[in-house]
Amino acid sequence: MFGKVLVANRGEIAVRILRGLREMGIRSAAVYSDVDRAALHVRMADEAIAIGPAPSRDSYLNIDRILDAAAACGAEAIHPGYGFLSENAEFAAACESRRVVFIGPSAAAIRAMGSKTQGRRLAKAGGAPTVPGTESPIVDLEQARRTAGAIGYPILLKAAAGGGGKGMRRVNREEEFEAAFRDASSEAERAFQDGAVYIEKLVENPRHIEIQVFGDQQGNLVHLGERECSIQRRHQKVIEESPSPLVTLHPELRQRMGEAAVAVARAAGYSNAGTVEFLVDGDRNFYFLEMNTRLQVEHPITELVTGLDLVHLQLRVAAGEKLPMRQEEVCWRGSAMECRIYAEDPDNHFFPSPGRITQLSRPFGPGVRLDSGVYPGWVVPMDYDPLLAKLIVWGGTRDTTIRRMMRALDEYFVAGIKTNVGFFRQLLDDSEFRLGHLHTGFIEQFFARRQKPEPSGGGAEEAVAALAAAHFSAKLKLDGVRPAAAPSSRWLLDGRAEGAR
Amino acid sequence: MFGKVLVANRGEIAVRILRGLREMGIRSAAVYSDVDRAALHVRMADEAIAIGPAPSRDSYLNIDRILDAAAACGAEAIHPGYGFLSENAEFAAACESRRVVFIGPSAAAIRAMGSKTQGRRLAKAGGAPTVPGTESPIVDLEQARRTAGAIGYPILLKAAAGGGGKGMRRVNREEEFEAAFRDASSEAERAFQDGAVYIEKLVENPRHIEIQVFGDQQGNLVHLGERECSIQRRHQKVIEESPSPLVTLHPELRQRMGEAAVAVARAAGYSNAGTVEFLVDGDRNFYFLEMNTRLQVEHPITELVTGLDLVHLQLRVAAGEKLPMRQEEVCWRGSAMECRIYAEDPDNHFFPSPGRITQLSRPFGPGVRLDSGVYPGWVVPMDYDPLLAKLIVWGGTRDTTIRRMMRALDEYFVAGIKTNVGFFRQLLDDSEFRLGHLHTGFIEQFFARRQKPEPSGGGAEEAVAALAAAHFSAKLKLDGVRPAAAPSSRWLLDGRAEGAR
Amino acid sequence: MKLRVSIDGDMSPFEWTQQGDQVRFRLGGNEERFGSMIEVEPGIYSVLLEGHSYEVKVVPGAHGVLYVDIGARHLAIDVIDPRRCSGGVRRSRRDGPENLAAPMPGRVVRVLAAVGDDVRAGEGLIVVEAMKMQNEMKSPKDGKLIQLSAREGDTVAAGQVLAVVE
Amino acid sequence: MKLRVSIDGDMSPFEWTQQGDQVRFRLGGNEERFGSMIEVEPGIYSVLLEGHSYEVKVVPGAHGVLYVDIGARHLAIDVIDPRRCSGGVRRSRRDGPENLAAPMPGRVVRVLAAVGDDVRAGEGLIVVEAMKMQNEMKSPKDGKLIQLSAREGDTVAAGQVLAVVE
Repeated sequence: MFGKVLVANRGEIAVRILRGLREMGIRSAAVYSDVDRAALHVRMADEAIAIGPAPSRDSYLNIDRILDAAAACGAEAIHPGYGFLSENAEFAAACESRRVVFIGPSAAAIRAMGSKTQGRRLAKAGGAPTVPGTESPIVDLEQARRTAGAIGYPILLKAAAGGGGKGMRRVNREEEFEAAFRDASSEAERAFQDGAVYIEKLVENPRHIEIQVFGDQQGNLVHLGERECSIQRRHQKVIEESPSPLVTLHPELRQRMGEAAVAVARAAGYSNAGTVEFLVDGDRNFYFLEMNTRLQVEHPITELVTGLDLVHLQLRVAAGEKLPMRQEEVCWRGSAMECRIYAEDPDNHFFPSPGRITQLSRPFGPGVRLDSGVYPGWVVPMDYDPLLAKLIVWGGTRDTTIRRMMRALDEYFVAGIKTNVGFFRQLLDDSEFRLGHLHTGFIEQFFARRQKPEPSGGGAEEAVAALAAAHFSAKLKLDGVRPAAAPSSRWLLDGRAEGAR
Repeated sequence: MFGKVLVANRGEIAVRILRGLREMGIRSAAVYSDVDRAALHVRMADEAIAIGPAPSRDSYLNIDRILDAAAACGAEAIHPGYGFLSENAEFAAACESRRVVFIGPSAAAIRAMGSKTQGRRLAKAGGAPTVPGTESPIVDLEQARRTAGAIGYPILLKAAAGGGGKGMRRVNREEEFEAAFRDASSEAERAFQDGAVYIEKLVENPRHIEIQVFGDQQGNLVHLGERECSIQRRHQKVIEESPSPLVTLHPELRQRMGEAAVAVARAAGYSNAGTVEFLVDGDRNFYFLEMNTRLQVEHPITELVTGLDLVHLQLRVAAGEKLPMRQEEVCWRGSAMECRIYAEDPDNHFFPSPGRITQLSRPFGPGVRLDSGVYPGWVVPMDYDPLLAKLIVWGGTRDTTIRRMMRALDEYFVAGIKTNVGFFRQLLDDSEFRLGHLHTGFIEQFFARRQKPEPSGGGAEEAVAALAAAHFSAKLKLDGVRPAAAPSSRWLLDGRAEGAR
Repeated sequence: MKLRVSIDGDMSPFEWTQQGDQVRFRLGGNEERFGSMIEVEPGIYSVLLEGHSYEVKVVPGAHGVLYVDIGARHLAIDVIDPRRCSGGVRRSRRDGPENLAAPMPGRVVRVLAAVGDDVRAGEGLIVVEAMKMQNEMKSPKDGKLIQLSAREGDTVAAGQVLAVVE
Repeated sequence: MKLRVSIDGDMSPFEWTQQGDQVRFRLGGNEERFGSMIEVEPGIYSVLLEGHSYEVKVVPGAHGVLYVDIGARHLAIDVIDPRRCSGGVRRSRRDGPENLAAPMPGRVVRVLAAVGDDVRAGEGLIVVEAMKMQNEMKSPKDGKLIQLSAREGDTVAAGQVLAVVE
């Protein structure tokens, strides 16, 4: 096993990996940008190395600085987490050439799956169904229009290098094709420095269900079951769960999708942790979407139902150990769900909300796991992704898990910055959600149908709420200008000044 | 299922039960004494009823006030937690006569197991081995002395109504018998208003291993495996784990002890959650010790390895539902361990340490569960038991669990009052503990053999520690008298005044 | 204390007094209530009233509004002290100069107009970025850009006025 | 700042200066060290030194001692500022009056002697109870009880002087 591992990431995933390293008795090194000197991952590491200014390209995305840091501290391996350099084949290759172990698949496997069109070809080679569409980027507009017509509208135009909904356009009719192609291509060019775009048949309101796979360097590959990630807002997952409610109703789906995912991974020569994403239509047909060649944000729900620790496993496999279990030894217990706690303001268009966390109360007790990258007093920088923490809950059944999640959300309180904690309470209370009727258009429909809760009898809740607000307001006036952090206090001050007009 | 349940307890166990109620959609009512108005269990309940002044006998131990509170709020059932009235047969009987469900076994079963001598008779009736000794309290000193001689010294004198080491004396030689009997009897009289004492053969350095049993009102009984609770200080458990390291080596023990425990419970006509405690000697002979007729402090470790929620189960069974599983459906996964976090000062003879919690950082992340009854700013009253929280950790193997517990303890920080968090770090680092060589005399031997860690190379740790201490000290002087809570700030002030002489 | 409160837009009179943790309060035309209130943690209140235990959480929002969570409800509350100001009433003027305020804390990544420019309603003027999300601030009306306090690279607070259109 | 520190009983000179998060410090005869220190939460310090990241936790104990956790180590540290006092040296006098201080916060449940009583070393004088644990405070020496400030039912703080024996 490694003696020292460098974690080339920040936030909750860096903290999660550092915990895993400590639990395995491996020395850890963190890297940090200037605004992250006091970040939780720096506090929790055994060693810490500054790698540059706040912008990611100068620090967390800078391959040379990361590799220099690894060399300086003598780390034998690098864990890239997710995001940043985790799916960068060039980085994986650079690690190989600098003789430091990249904890993940080979550079070749990353490269193969990094292109969506090549990923589709590999999936087909592995025998996994793909959404009807083109295997290569559009070069000839006229021919592409004919292909689209043959597949049948509506179709999707998608960036070959894409992800996160960037460079993606829905096309309902042939007349829209040319304009949509131009938009998608130029957006892809801006986002990925690659304007290549391809065509896929649009699956209406599909479920997004993914399979966790795991491989060792001896060629053994297993799947660890599915995660349903259909609850998305603007193509970003917000709630994930395992088992998928669809799989609970149709248990044979797990095996079928699992085998397909393993076949895709095998075709790519895959090792370490990876995720094969599928779309599932109303007739339970599933289609390969893409493969994520790294640890997934939502890996904890798989950990809770399988009892495996994926970070520990990643380290063992990367160090050359064999997978400790065969497929038939993997078993699943109960139901797990994850809510992604973002620094964003549901009362103000979900705008990002960086700043100082002035108050933080967090949930505890049975079945509750919190993977967090923040602490009270920490100033959440405006420079990175708004994911503060993941609240993950386990229960014997989906119903227990949902109620427990509601209970945990009730115990969660953040002040100083805004979060989507309250939004989850509304979502989880929705009857369609309770029924497990999930699809990727769920949140949009939820926004349309949600209603204000009826006032309770006697108006006691309103009166008590007014009482607390009156006390809080009096205290604010008493405190005058509060000595809090720059962004939040200034914002608070502005807010009050406006209100007093 | 019940519509509303009253929780007749406080602290972490009240909070744990309230969480369970919320997760089951049952309305909850808390009770509180004057010093507990702002306690966490009052905050977390749906309803709250004041039941009197701080001393337990005037509030949490007052049967009439508890029953009046239940009547006033219309609760259909009462959960007694552990301690206080939980093993009080009179209270269970009073609930029955007031037509409110007591969530636990029948008054008759509690009464039967409340007397240690009667418990021993029931155990024998059920076919469980008991430590050689007398079945009835000592009445004739001379005859008792002869019995002790026949059993063979060393023996134990134990209070029939006893618990927690009160009214217990070790007798090594016949000459000590009479004085020890007088001491034990008068201590038992003071503690339990019952001076009855009986004789047991002393098992030297036994393991304390207990079996969780569960019964429904239809007569079904199962066991949920064992918990090893050998790590005790002054007869109080401080660390518990499941599986027992002994059972891991000798798996047949679980079934043998489990069957014995179920037989004892059956002999007592037992329903709901209960625990049968055994002593295990060096030859793996096990002896019935006593039965605890309530939810146990350490129940979470059983929850983590079995995937069952014992509080949910208690509610279902008390409401008349059948046990949802048969014995052969109970299965165990991984390893769980609990550390009891007490408000006590390991640097000062483990004296109690009530007062205001000025700073509280708690562990999170994979495999960590914290059942806590406190929050930052809360003044821990001096009137009750010093248990603040239970840190419970799960891992795939005992080794992973121990390392994870160490990691979690590193993340735990409490200021304002003292805790035993640091003491656990020393204990868990002990090589005998790591090897699983546990027995009830473990901590005493640990105190004798533990050594100061060697200074690390270069003295960097000392220098950094001095640096932080210097900063902290300068800040204290700058702050002057800090506006904290009465007990802790006064204590702090006194401490500083002394140091400045 | 006699106040006016607006709860999700509905304005009512509100009175309250406090002595230790004992509170008396009355909302609108309802009966007066007696209870116990403690701020157990900053922004978190424990209120006992008629046997019920409420945990109430308060966080300030933009423009002086307070967001209050109680039970399953999420309420936007304005507290107006009539002795201090006429307060709370949102500006609704559409004539005269209008402010363009940052919708979120962030960094100015692009300024798309200059002082003196004629601008049209909905025209993008400034782009603010935070946490990998860009937000284009649009002109609230047709008019002339008479003030511009944002420069590229500036860090701005939520609600901070970056431009004025007349 | 020039100080003296006692670490688990070993006394050494200690110097340190701070500018922002940058610190220079020297313990005893060791080389001077340069690092970065931030008090990230009250009583919790993040110190970066020579590539290492230390999380250091400080809590005050009785008699001005600070307990410091760093890595696996638990150290008792006295910080003495020579400019302010001669400080830190424990009283070791066995002559003259001796104080009897409460070993823990609690409530006085029994007072077993009266002012003017002749008492013997080890004789129980006061019983303090907290959290279901009773502690009998014993006379530190043979002598006369000249002061007694504890009464049954009193609440006392840890370290509070309850009696004096001369």
